[in-house]
Amino acid sequence: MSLNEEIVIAGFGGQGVLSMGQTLAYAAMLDGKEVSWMPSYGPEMRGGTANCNVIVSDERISSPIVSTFDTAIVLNQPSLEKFETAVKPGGLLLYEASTIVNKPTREDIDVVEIGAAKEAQKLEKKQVANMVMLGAYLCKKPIVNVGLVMDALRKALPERHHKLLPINEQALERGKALANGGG
Amino acid sequence: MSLNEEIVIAGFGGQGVLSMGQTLAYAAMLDGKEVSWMPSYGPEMRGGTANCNVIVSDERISSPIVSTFDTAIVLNQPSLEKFETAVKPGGLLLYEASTIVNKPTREDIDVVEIGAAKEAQKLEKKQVANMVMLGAYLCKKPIVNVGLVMDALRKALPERHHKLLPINEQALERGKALANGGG
Amino acid sequence: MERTFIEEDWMSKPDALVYDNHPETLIDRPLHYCPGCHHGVAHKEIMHVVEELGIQSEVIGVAPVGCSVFAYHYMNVDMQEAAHGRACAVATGIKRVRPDKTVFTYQGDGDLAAIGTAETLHAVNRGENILIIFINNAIYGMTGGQMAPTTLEGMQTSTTPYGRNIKDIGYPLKMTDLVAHLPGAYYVTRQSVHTPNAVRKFKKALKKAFEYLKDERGTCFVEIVSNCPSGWKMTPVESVSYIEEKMLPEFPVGDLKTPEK
Amino acid sequence: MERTFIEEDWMSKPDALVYDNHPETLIDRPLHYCPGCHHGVAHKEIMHVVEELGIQSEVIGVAPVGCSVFAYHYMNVDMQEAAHGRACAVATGIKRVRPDKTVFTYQGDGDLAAIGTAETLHAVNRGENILIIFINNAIYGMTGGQMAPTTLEGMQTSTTPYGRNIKDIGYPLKMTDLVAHLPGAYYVTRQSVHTPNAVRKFKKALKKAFEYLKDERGTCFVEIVSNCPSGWKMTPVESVSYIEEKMLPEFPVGDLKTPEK
Amino acid sequence: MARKATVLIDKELCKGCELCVIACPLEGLVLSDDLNLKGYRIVRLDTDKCTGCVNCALVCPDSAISVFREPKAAKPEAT
Amino acid sequence: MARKATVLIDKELCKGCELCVIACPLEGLVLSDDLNLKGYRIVRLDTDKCTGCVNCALVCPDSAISVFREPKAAKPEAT
Amino acid sequence: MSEGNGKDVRLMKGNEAFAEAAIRAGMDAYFGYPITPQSEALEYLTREIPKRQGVVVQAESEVAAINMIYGAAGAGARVMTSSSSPGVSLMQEGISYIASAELPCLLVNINRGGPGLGTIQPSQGDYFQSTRGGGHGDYRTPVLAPATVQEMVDFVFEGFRIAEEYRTPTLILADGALGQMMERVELPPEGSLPHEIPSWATTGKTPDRESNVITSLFIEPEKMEKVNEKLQEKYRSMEKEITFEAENVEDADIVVVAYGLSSRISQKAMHMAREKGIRVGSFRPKTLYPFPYEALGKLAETAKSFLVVEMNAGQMVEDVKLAVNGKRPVGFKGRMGGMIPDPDEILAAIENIDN
Amino acid sequence: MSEGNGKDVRLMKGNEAFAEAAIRAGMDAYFGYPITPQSEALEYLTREIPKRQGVVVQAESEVAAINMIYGAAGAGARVMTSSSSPGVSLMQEGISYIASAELPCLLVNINRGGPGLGTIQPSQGDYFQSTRGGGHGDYRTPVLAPATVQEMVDFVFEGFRIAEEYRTPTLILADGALGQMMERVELPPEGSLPHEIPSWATTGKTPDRESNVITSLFIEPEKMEKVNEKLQEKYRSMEKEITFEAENVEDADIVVVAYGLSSRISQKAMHMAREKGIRVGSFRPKTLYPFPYEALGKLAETAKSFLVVEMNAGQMVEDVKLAVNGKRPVGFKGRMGGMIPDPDEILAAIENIDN
Ligand SMILES: Cc1ncc(C[n+]2csc(CCOP(=O)(O)OP(=O)(O)O)c2C)c(N)n1
Ligand SMILES: Cc1ncc(C[n+]2csc(CCOP(=O)(O)OP(=O)(O)O)c2C)c(N)n1
Ligand code: SF4
Ligand code: SF4
Ligand code: SF4
Ligand code: SF4
Ligand code: SF4
Ligand code: SF4
Ligand SMILES: [Mg+2]
Ligand SMILES: [Mg+2]
Repeated sequence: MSLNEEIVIAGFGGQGVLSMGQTLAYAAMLDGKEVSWMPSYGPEMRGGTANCNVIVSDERISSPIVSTFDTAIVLNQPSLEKFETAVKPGGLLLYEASTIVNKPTREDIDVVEIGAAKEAQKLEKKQVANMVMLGAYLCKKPIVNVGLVMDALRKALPERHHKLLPINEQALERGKALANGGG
Repeated sequence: MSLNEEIVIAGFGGQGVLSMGQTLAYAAMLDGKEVSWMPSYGPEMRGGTANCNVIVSDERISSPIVSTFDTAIVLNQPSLEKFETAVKPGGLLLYEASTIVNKPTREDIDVVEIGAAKEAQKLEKKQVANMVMLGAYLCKKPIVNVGLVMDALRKALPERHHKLLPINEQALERGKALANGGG
Repeated sequence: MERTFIEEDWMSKPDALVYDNHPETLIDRPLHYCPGCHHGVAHKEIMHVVEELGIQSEVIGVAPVGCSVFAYHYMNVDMQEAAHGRACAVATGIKRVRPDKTVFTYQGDGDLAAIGTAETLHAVNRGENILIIFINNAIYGMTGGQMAPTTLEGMQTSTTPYGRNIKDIGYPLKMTDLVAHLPGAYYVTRQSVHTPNAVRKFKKALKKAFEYLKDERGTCFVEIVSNCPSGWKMTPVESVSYIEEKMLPEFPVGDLKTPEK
Repeated sequence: MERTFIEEDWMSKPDALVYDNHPETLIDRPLHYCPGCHHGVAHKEIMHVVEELGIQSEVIGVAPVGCSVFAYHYMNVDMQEAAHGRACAVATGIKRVRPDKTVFTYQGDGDLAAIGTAETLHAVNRGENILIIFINNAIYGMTGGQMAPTTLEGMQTSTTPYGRNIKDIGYPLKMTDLVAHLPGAYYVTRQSVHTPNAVRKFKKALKKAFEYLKDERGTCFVEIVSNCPSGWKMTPVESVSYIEEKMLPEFPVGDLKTPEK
Repeated sequence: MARKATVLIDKELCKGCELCVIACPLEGLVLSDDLNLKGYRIVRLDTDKCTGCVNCALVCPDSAISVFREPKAAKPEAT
Repeated sequence: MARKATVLIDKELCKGCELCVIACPLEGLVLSDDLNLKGYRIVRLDTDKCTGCVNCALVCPDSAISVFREPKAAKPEAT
Repeated sequence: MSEGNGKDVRLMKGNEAFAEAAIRAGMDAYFGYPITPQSEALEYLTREIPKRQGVVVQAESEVAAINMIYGAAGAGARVMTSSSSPGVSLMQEGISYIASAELPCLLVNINRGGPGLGTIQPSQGDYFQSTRGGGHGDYRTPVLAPATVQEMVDFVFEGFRIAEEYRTPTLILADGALGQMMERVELPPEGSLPHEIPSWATTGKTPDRESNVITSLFIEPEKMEKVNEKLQEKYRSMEKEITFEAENVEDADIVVVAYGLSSRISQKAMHMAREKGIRVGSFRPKTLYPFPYEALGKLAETAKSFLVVEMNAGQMVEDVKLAVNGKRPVGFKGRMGGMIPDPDEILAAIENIDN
Repeated sequence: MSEGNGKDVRLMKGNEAFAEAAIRAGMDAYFGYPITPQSEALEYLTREIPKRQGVVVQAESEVAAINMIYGAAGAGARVMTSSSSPGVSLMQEGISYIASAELPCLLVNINRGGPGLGTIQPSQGDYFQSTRGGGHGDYRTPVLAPATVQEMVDFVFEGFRIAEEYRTPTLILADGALGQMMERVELPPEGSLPHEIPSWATTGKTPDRESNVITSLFIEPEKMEKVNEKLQEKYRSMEKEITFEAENVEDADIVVVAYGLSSRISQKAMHMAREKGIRVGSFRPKTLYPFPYEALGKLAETAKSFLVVEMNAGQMVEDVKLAVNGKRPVGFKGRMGGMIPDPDEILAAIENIDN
């Protein structure tokens, strides 16, 4: 079956939601896939939330905006409320443990809690929580391998930030482990 | 034959060109005729010249702007230059004596010189030169009678100016006389 | 809502509530602004003043295009949403046909001082009997933090990534000063809302402005030096210091024109 | 043309012509203006200054919408005809891509001070290195004598048939004063051309303005208090007295801002 | 000792901006670790000494704070 | 006596506005009864005393006036 | 200047006539900016309104004027502005806002020759702008096209009625000649068009109602789509306002389609052609939007061909083609940039088809 | 962010992609004003241009921006501005001036949902404004409608070429999604589009030539008519620039006609329909003006019906009807106000026709 994965990543502005999506899309592009990345934009950002749609596909992508998703990665409560119902039956919902007060309730989808923020704190770099999350996602849905994600980061980050590559790689790996039930 | 008279009246801004046309149109309207009056407008006015087209007709008038005329009444040299050629063969050209340096040359039309300014000076009211001219025109082409012109003036002039009606009437009569070869 | 919860006996007494966070003039609805944004402070205190003056039914407000585009979601008075920059023209239209009403605009610096420059200055020059509230955060908040005419020299924004360069793109525009020079302006003041006392002074000035409007002797104009934590890329607390240290020296608070002068 | 006719022997000597009515920079073509209109005086003397400074090939002019819309029929320099009110934006566009050229606008009071208010003030606020020549005749000449923002109190125009009523429609707008308050303005002056000496002073000021432009330190702005015999419904001679008695008290001539100050 | 004044903070309105925190002369407000439904950490009153000065409420952008002060004993009504 | 200075008025450019008339310190310009082709009454120089002060030319809106002045005898050229 | 036979008959300029009509139609306010060839309207109103009733303000620009209109209309007043082509272009954003906020108002465009500064002579070059909504988004404005000074008067009443009935900006599109020319007009009595302040208007929130809000912002696309559906529904319901004038069409081989001034000239050409034995009819849409597609489509069953006459490059031709829907050929005769066709050249175009 | 295989391949946002393309196409100057959803273009340029070449100015408004464009284009520079719907409405007067003065420039409209302030979500509601000249007078602008971020790049080059070849303002019309989304793009090398300062530009009058004048004012209607004739002639000559993309049309019973984002979605629906055995083809105009009337008209000979899909109330429908000229029915499926149709609903519309 040909690949067509539609993902939403949602959270607060500062949580690296948009760059997580870009990194994923870039990695998949390097893998020769068709990709699109589409941010939410506009006044709803004022409240401090942000989200993006990422589509990775073997075929030409028609619309970059979709309303139901194969995967939702949510990093705060309002995003959970908004997107829990938008996951297709049988789909995947990953959420950040520390920000969710009322847990998801759907039972027809795969729900995984990830303590990405905590894990990032352990790594003493809270900015990489998004990479922990991405690692966890790629564990659940290995649509692109971590090596390409690192290639993508290498190309996306300005030279002067390349010293951060190792910690990002660590974060990705920790995420994978967490999702695997490890860590 | 049904009446369809197309007239241009042209001169300097202060010469009463536009109101002469309006008075004629108004009088004809009172007579039950179809009428239109159309001024030239725009930057060409800057040079100080002004003109208007008047159409008096038994039929519905199609365009208020025409390019050839049954009659041209011209009150200064540039207007003569502009409109002499626009008079239809067999048409009428009336011009003000005192302002024309180079006389009209066409021979296929009826050319009449009127000393309207001088006549108005005699009446000690130089503003009525246009009525002298109108009188002269109506002598040549009695498309409406002078009584109706006076009615038109009465209605067009604000009450406080009605004291000027007699001198206007005199001017009209003098014009008629001048055009008749009298005066 | 927790606020109906009574912790002490005396709290249920009628006079106990000394600061009611939701006066009748303020619609009870969460604001869409970023955390710590001064738009919220301004909205709330404007509506407190309307409440205190008892003029809710007289007031017609005009919202701008800017982050405060939804001001009418919060302000419980009749309002019109103007096109970007045209609030003063819209207010003119309203005031001319409803001369007995109290008409105000609420406009950001992009709205009032960039695209709306002509409408603002001409409304004031005509001496329209309206109140213009100008919330100056030195940036385009709504569209993502671009330079405004009031952006400070050297300030980084999304369209001055290397800092506002005076030589290239000019100077922070002092609209309020220009307005004060116009004879149509009746009362012109600049205030801020970054500290409790600043808020108190702002309220006082605003109340005066509403009252002066009744004189029908020209335009009242109240600038609020304000923040935009998101556009400034600061925490709200940092933004308060920035106001104190950078904004106020460039835009000093105080009355620029009073009817007495 | 009669002017090639020599009446006295000495007239053919090279230095004899002390005022050449048609310098190379002025296209030899009758002007379309009404008799006695100061646009003609301004055009002619601007071009004399360009001639004297020898900058014809450097200059790019911007004509407005107003009676002087055809300025390029007379001024023998490259020119662009701007939309009504937008000459300063057009000039900005030109100057930014041709920074080595001398760019000026020539605009009436309707053009510059009504519809073009924002473009004018923002060009100055950006400190565009352009020269703005503002010909203020307190009326819309082109469209038939309507009120302009600069129309004097009580003045009758075709849209203030009972005289300009301050209470209703506001005050004569002093754009030049506003401009002088902006830090982007480098040299700001108000002149007139209603007497020979006024013309001399205007020329001097204009020459300074062109020279200051070379400093590339901001906008130069020259207002010319001017007439409109047709719109004012006066003879040209009467209009000169009106300038002296009514216009100049409201719009006094002199420098408002000089680089030295 | 009973409190003389207090503030009520509407948890769901608070966005944790801390403008009230820096406005309280007593440093009586603190950012808690509690999250509200929007995911914001919220502020709580951490003093019994609140004077009801309303500083915090004045600067709160989100109208999250109401302030209560014990009314003075009512003067005996004039008959 | 030969004139020391004079003005030439381009008849077809003149619009008879009389701005030059009021500008001439000698009152040396007058509106004539002559009409030009546009129908304007035109101005003419009515004095031999014209000083070539250029006042009239400066204020003429229609660039109708050029001014001539007898050049001073040329200084002998330095060799 | 009345005829004195009971009726109020005058010889009036189109621009003054529509201004006078507006006063008589109970206009509360006019906001405008001078531009040739329609400045007489503002001039007339500044002269008359102080003696009668209402508000008149000379705005600092057309952009300001249209936004004053928005404000005053939102406050429930009966309002009008007028301008000419370049000025109307500047109003496009504002008109889109007014359409979206569903405010009633009357706009008059005395069309001059474009594009750009162009000329100030009569033109019909703004047909597309007027009928397709020159601003952004899916809105339309009803467009009335008078052909006589009398209709300049009548359509003001009609325009206000439509504007208020449908809560929509409504446009009168006439060319410069209709603004400048004087013709006989009969004026309706003052106050013959009743007007109440609508309940949705911003007049101050009283305790008995929620606050009234005038806005065109519906940030969720789902809501904005609803707004659009409502607008489209409204535009469909306007079809009953379609009016036109058909003459000699029953037996016509050739139907000349024209509006405004060019329809008058076309009618003359029709009569000339009839005299020569050519069976020509004339069809004049009075409403350009909504356009009389159906009526014209029916004519395609009897007529052999159509000739569109416009003072532009052939803009209404598209509507006529849409109406005729390929059934018959549609020809075009036009003049541009301020030129007015004369009956002879239209006749020639007719004869050209006939041969 | 290049792929490192010699080609310059990146993952880019549409707004940044067209900005980068402009720099590479040798743009001399950009003047613009922020508006969602296209502000990233100005942001990108203020970041990049100081490091590369050219001029970038944040104007005080869209009105100022378009007139700066006029000035800079008149001085012979290669210039561009971009905006979104309300901002573009404000530019209509200026665009009419630029068209009339025959100045080349590139305008980008990242269309959002209208009318009025509307939403900031993707829309195609500005089709009429773009293709019919929302400003006054008889002008048109070539309109290019990209469907991918790659085309956002390619059409910048194409747009500048057309603008300069025909001396005309040229428009890229894309919806908000194309501005906001990231896709793979391959960037052409810098400096691949040569540019000389044209001889008509205002660059200072040298003794060897008359003064150059840029104007749109031709006060005599006879002259203005000539100007218009020249413009119309030019527009006719642009027909050779018509481009479109047709897929599966040879045997199609139903041809889906769509442009931009909605064409991508329509193509998906076409494939879904083909799988169900319905013979559907897709036709995508890349140039909306000039419109591929002829090519589409030819399809009317083989296809049985047409379905137009737009993110508006059905504006291109008129052009498709004009092309099909009554030969076949033309249906419409649209979403409005910022809503994007999904392939399923288009498929349903197709099936609806098929039954
Ligand atoms: C005609 C037009 N141009 C541009 C925009 C986009 N826009 C929306 S708000 C805004 C500026 C907001 O800045 P400001 O007025 O300072 O308000 P703030 O958000 O900072 O409170 C802009 C440019 C628009 N909506 N309409
Ligand atoms: C957008 C637009 N609005 C209005 C006009 C009409 N118009 C032409 S010139 C002018 C005003 C002229 O007055 P001013 O600028 O003072 O110049 P003056 O003629 O007095 O020299 C106006 C309103 C126009 N051409 N374009
Ligand atoms: S973007 Fe700035 S102005 Fe807008 S809500 Fe956020 S903080 Fe306030
Ligand atoms: S109308 Fe006035 S400004 Fe225009 S040319 Fe005549 S006198 Fe001069
Ligand atoms: S009312 Fe005053 S003392 Fe009490 S918490 Fe607020 S700021 Fe502190
Ligand atoms: S100021 Fe208001 S929103 Fe901010 S932390 Fe305090 S209570 Fe919460
Ligand atoms: S040059 Fe001087 S003196 Fe001679 S005519 Fe002119 S103004 Fe008079
Ligand atoms: S100033 Fe010039 S135009 Fe006027 S009267 Fe004198 S010469 Fe003639
Ligand atoms: Mg701001
Ligand atoms: Mg003027």
